[in-house]
Amino acid sequence: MVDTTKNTQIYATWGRNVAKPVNPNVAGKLITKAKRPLMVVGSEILKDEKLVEKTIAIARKGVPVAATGHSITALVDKDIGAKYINVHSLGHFLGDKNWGGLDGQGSYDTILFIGHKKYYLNQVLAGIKNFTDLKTIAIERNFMQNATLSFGNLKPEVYLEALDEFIDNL
Amino acid sequence: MVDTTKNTQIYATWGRNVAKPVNPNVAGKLITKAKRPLMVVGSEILKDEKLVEKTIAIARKGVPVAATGHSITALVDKDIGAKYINVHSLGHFLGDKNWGGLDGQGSYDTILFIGHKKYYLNQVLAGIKNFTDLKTIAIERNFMQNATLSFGNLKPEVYLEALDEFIDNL
Amino acid sequence: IVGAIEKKAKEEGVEVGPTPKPGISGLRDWDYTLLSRYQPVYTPVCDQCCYCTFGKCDLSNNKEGACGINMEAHQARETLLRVITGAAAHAGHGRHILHHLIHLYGEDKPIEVGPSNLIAPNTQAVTGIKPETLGDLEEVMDYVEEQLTQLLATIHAGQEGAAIDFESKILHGGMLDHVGMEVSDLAQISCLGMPKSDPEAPLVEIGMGCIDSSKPVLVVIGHNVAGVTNIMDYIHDHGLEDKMELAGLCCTAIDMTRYQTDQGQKPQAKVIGTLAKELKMIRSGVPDVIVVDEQCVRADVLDEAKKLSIPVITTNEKIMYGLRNRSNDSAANIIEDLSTFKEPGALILDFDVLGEVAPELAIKMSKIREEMGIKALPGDDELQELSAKCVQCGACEMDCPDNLPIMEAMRAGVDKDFSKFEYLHDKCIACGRCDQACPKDIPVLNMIEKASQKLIREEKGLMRAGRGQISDPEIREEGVNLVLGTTPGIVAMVGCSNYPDGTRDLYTVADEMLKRNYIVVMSGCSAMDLGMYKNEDGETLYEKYPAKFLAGNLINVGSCVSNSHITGTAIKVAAIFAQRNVSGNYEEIADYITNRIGAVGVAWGAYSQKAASIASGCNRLGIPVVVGPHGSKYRRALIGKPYQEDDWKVYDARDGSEMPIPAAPEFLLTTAESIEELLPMLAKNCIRPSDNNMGRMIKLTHYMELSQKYLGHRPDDWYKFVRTETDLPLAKREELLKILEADHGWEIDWKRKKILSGPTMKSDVSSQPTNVKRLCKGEC
Amino acid sequence: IVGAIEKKAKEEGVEVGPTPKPGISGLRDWDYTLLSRYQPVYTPVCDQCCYCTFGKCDLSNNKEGACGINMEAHQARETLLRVITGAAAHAGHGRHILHHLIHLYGEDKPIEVGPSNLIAPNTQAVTGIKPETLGDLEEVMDYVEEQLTQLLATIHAGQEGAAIDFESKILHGGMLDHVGMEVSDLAQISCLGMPKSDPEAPLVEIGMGCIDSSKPVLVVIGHNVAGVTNIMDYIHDHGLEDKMELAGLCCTAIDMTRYQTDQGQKPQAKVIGTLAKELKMIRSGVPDVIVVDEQCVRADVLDEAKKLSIPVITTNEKIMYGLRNRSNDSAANIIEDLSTFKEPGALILDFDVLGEVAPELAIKMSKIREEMGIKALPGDDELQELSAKCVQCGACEMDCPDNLPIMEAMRAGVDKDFSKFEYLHDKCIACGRCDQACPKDIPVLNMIEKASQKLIREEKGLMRAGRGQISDPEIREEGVNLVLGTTPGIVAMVGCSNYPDGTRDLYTVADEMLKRNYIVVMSGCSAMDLGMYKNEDGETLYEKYPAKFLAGNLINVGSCVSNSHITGTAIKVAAIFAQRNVSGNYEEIADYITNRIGAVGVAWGAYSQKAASIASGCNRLGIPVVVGPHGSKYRRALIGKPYQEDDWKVYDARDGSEMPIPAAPEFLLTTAESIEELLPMLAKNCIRPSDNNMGRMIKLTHYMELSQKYLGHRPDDWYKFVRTETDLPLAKREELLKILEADHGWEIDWKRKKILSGPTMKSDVSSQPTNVKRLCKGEC
Repeated sequence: MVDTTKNTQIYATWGRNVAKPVNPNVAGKLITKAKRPLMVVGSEILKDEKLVEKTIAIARKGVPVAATGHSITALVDKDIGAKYINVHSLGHFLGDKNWGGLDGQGSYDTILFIGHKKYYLNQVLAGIKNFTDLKTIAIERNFMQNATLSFGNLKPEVYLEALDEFIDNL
Repeated sequence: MVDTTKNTQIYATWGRNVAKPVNPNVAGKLITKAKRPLMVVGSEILKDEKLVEKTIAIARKGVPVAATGHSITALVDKDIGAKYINVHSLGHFLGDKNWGGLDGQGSYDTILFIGHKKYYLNQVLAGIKNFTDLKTIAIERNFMQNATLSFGNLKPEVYLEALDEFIDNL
Repeated sequence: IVGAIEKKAKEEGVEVGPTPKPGISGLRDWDYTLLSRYQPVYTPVCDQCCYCTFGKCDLSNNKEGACGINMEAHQARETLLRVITGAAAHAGHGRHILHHLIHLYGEDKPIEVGPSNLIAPNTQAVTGIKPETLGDLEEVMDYVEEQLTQLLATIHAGQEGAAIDFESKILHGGMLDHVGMEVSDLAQISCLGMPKSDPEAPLVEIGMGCIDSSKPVLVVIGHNVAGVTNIMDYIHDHGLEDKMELAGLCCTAIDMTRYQTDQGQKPQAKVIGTLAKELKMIRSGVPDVIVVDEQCVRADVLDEAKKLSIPVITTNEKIMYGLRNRSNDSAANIIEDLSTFKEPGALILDFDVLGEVAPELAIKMSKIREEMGIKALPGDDELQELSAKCVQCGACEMDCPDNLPIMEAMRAGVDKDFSKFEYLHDKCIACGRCDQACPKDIPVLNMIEKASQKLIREEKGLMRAGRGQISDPEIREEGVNLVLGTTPGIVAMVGCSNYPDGTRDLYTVADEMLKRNYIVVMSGCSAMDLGMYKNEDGETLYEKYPAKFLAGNLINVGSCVSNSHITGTAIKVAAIFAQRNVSGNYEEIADYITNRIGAVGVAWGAYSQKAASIASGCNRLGIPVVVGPHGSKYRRALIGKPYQEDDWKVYDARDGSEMPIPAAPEFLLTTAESIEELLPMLAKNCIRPSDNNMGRMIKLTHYMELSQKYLGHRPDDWYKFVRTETDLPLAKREELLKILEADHGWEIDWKRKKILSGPTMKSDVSSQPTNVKRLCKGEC
Repeated sequence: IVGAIEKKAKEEGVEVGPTPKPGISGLRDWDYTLLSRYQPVYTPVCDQCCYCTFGKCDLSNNKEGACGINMEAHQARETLLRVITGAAAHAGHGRHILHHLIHLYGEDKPIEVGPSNLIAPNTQAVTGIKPETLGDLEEVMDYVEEQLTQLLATIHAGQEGAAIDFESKILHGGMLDHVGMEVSDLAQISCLGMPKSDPEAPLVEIGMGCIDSSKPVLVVIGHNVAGVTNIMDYIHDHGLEDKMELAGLCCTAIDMTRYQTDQGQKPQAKVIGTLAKELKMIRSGVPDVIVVDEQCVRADVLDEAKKLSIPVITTNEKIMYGLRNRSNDSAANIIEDLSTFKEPGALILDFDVLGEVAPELAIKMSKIREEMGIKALPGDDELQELSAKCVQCGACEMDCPDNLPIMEAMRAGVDKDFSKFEYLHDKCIACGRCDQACPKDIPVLNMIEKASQKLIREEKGLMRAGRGQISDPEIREEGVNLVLGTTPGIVAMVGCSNYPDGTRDLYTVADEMLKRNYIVVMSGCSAMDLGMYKNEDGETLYEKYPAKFLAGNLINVGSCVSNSHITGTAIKVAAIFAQRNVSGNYEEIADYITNRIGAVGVAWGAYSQKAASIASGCNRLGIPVVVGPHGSKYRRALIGKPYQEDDWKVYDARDGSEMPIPAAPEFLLTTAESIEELLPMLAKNCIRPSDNNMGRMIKLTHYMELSQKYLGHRPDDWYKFVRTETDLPLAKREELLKILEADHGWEIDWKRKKILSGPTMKSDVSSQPTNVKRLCKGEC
């Protein structure tokens, strides 16, 4: 059992609504329970082959994939149905009940994030947090304060362990 | 033993530097240890006779008193040497190493606050926090996030108990 | 450009001083003089900067952000931004109404504001222009806008890096604000038949209780009366005065009641009250139509009005609420669409169309809304139910700006005791944050209002209509008393309704100071709130006290933009009583005021950026301002250190020698915690170096008495204001001499009751205190 | 006022459109048209509002604050504030330099900017004024300043309440910005001998490596070249060119190298680089004197320079650093005081004095500082020691805006491996937050710089000097290709140096698009950074590609204010190629550009408020802009929904019928995560309804190829841009037809290789797409 909730240090605050630190097993169960989850994968996964593997492992458990930036380059032929979309546009569409989703199956309820720049994702999350009812879960190496739930700040090796545990709980 | 550290709910944030919640016994010991403490008493004590009593009790333990607003009306003949000063001016002078203090004995190192409006004191503390090295301790009914140390948000009855314990530890 | 001013001035035989139309650095030396005595005190509202996308940056502990700026400089910059925002609000208003009035009356319409020669003291002192017509004011606005743009530019990342220069820019922005305000009011007084320096300006009905809700009610909200006058004309021309109620909130209300009253006519509208009454008024369901113009209008007017089927008309580009522009439509079409709720409101920028639509729609909506049986506030029976819904979580109190005891009221409400809601009514500024906070969706504000219906029905008072500026003859009569201190001072109570402890405090302060013979000057929201209270004899202070510019008189200059007449008064004393040259001679005028005119501004309920800019404009003239405790959130005060003796010296202009002065005013901008603290502060900070012995004695007496009365003690520093025995309060002279001898080691000649040694200051009526070296003899 | 414009226009035989000098509501309908397709997307940087002292207020979850404003409207207001701050920075700059140049050259000095008749496209489209002399520009600035003041007024509490109307105001502010920029550049090009639409503008040395530190080094920082030209004249007149180095940072550097080069002269200064080089340059200890003017100057220049005994001269009221005003002193006195460190610097607003002081002081300081043996960066030996001090707490990485791996570098540094510091050098924007964060006071930035000395010495490149606007003849030649799409588009790379992943990315993007025959236009910091890289042949892109306004050419228009020439180019295409009336006819021009000109702006390293206002000005003309990921902190994007079919329709002006258009541009303002994502976005968002088949084919080919190359896949939506088989990329036509049949159910006539059914859009070159109903036949 990895504890991913300890270090929630931040550089700046947005206000009183801050992400709840979450452990991998809980995060995993929430995704499993979600009616319509979506995993949003950022380009930062490309910096670590292991991250790519784990991302694909999550997708293989049946979580639809939105590939932002150029993360699609690592996901395109992996038979996980990953679709490219710009993350800022995605943030916009997610708040639209009339959006058909990436696959035409309708809008999503729980959004999982992995592989994003901290400052960039926090902005996208700030929009989702303030203007939608979506549940967002960040399984990043850094505490993402504008998510609903987030891992804390983790050492690289602990992070990989946490992802494994997360995958085990899907 | 009253636990005054539990509820640190706030309405708005200033940034990443937030007061550490403190228990009465610890706060009391810190004042005792201080080289040159000062208790700053605001007008809100006048709304509760019991608060006036406890304020005087603290002063009697040898803590010099700065009376802000019109709190001096309740402290003037109590033989505790309370001096009137405007709290905004006080915030200014406290940061000045050349200030002789209210009694001409030099500047202070640890400042205790009681009886202030939450929004007003937090502003004065924001100045002290960012521009001085002073240690500030808020023993108020509300969590004062810009102090160095502060009681949390307390129920009225718990608050009085906490003050008693604080006084016992002086 | 400046050359042109000097040329014109020469033709007119006016001497132009060294700084007509000063740029940002033009009065920097003067600012530095003030700032060396009154240091900026920063109390950040946030430890972070989010101006540019290098950030946001954490500046806590005066750290530097990504652009290299530190907390101190950023706080000064934040303050500057607030100040120029306020100045722009006034200047934007001024430009709008000037355009409008020139369009109606032409460029050559003369400025007529009463029996004065110096009709634009701020404008003339700053720009060197002596405006005579509306057209002359355009060049003044050009200057203000150019300078505001320069200041806004310095807000940009990578501009000014030094707090002290941001501070100088703040004072520049404040100065510009008073010019913009002055232009606004000069233009409207000249064209709209407003009282012209009239001490007999009529009394106006004020309060939620004075609205007859059985009639169609048209409510106007804002600050810019331009379009409203067309509505008033329509009502008048069609004889609708008795068929409907026209009432206003905020400064538009003040200016409505000034409209066409300069010939002794009766005011044609009623005043509901301040910004703090806006939401309460709308939630009452009483208005049948709401017209908004600009400034201090709640952003949720349209949403709130929609819920109660009240059409909203926007009339100014600054507030359009996303409504369709119907300016080119016929009144009939607009009335049809709004009365059938096709759209919740309309934007009408054509004031002739507006003039017809607003009243006719109100009359029509009154019937429609009555038939619909619009239900606004909860019923008596519901109050208890709603109280019972409360789970005492405390969210409302946490979110209430004044942390008012709402939970207590809810607890009592369960037992049908609603008195605690009533208690909240006057303390509540009706911001609605409690409603937003409640997890149970309890309409807290509506409960307070419902429980206070009896109180609200009694909210009826009188306010004197805004009189405009103080005239030259008035200055000639009273100037000497102000400079010598025999009139103990001017207390100007201005600004908004964000009071820390209810509206009644204003009444207490004004009455106390009036009784003591201070001149009390009101404006804006404060002027309104003051009219809401009556003494034992059922009189408001406006009835109790006369309204001349004399000791013990109570004056309402008018709306927010009329604040320029308060600084204008000080400038006039320097120009008319002391014969100082005004044109482009700002520094000398400010120096004169700093050392000689005992005036203090109070913005007890200040909330707005405009209040910050008004205060900064006072500050550059050396006039101190006290704001209420919420004012600590302006982030920055200017406070002197009375214990630093070197800071309290000036030159004697007779020979350039240094002379010590009393530490008064002690600050240029600060906060006070309560009115008990405020009252002695006011008296003390009216003390000036130029007081003669009689004047100093009077001022010191009030300071000591007010300290005794409100703080229960004799102030520690009273003796520091004593230069000679004749400065001592007459009644206690002997007692005080004893204290001076015993406690302070002063030498007393008991036979002659004279002070032989002790005071640091000499009493010399012929000394000429100045902060400006070049104004000393032999310097220039 | 508007009447006067129309009168003058009539005399000159110019037709004035419906909106000369529009007020805030003047183009609101057009804004609403844009905003209905491109919705605001708010990503708050803070959940709170701290504008007024009712607050601060928590607006999270779109709650209302104490004034009734909700999160959405407040975010739009925050964006508006940033935009008008940027616009004011440019307008303030413009007004300053205009005053200065009129003072030198008189009101009647003609505007000369090259072989064009339409010399002020933004100015003329917006105001209806066709300026011919410097004096004519004053009225233009008056208008800009008046409008900016109106907009700043709406920032005040209690003004606009609707997000959509704040959005319209944002676009208004952006439009004004381009007018202010244009005025600035027209004035300086006309008076300061800058290149006039010159494709052969000279190449300029750029980079920290090109500074000869053995000579006295005078460094200039800022954006406003007014005072710097006096320094250059002095150096030239006294033959000091070879005796010292004159080098600049930020746009002042660009404009220094434009000064007096319009007759083929050599540039008289060197460019060091962008804002990201400021702190590195100062910390290197190389400058002997620093002169700052305004904008994008680090706030800590004086503090940092003081530590290394470098005197600082401020020369502009916007940045004075608290230094004493020496404008009226003799050069000798100032040099004496600064060279003896009596004061750390001086404020000199008299440019003649400045011209002498700066170079002479640099020469003097060079000797003095050498003798003092000023030590700037740590020694080789110290690097290891400092690395060892690191306790790996992570504070620096937490506080680094890009969260760069500093700890790793420190760990390696302990073992004398400093390569990881070198790796950081190009990615680091030299903001210094790491230094501020370190609890052990390790000078992180200095360590990076020291470890990168070898790299820095090699930082030598070439930049083409800013050429000014695109001339009318150039437009006549290339306009048709742009409108038909046969030149696939204009990629304008503008803005600051806050890149997410180093400066090299710019080079990659520009080279890729140039190879593909796009016109690449550079300005400001981006123009500088692009010159820092060389290809295998040792060529910079400025050497590799020609600089005409033709497909595949690389143009540097100039400094920050030259950005107005980019929008100006689009306006010129509408006016000159399409013969649309320009004067006061903004909406029609914008509508033309929206539907016909494939241009995309990229501000990959945007940090400033100016970048936000520049982008907003592009947006009102329908030109989309992409910013880098840090741009998400601008809080607000404008993004369309390609899946909402109704949003992608226009009128055919021939008969007013509706016609579907492709979802391109998909956005007006958005961010991208990486340049790999950016590149296909650029190609796709150059697609326009007016493309002919050849044009669409070319654009689609690039979009598909770039997707394949950088994202490793064929884009999902490629088929949506196909109207007919001739739109298909030629090389893959057959393959794609198969996919259309198999995957999308389109009907194909395989014999004739024709599409029979499927596309939603028709291919009709003679259609006239417009968003504006009144421009359709039979409407007006």
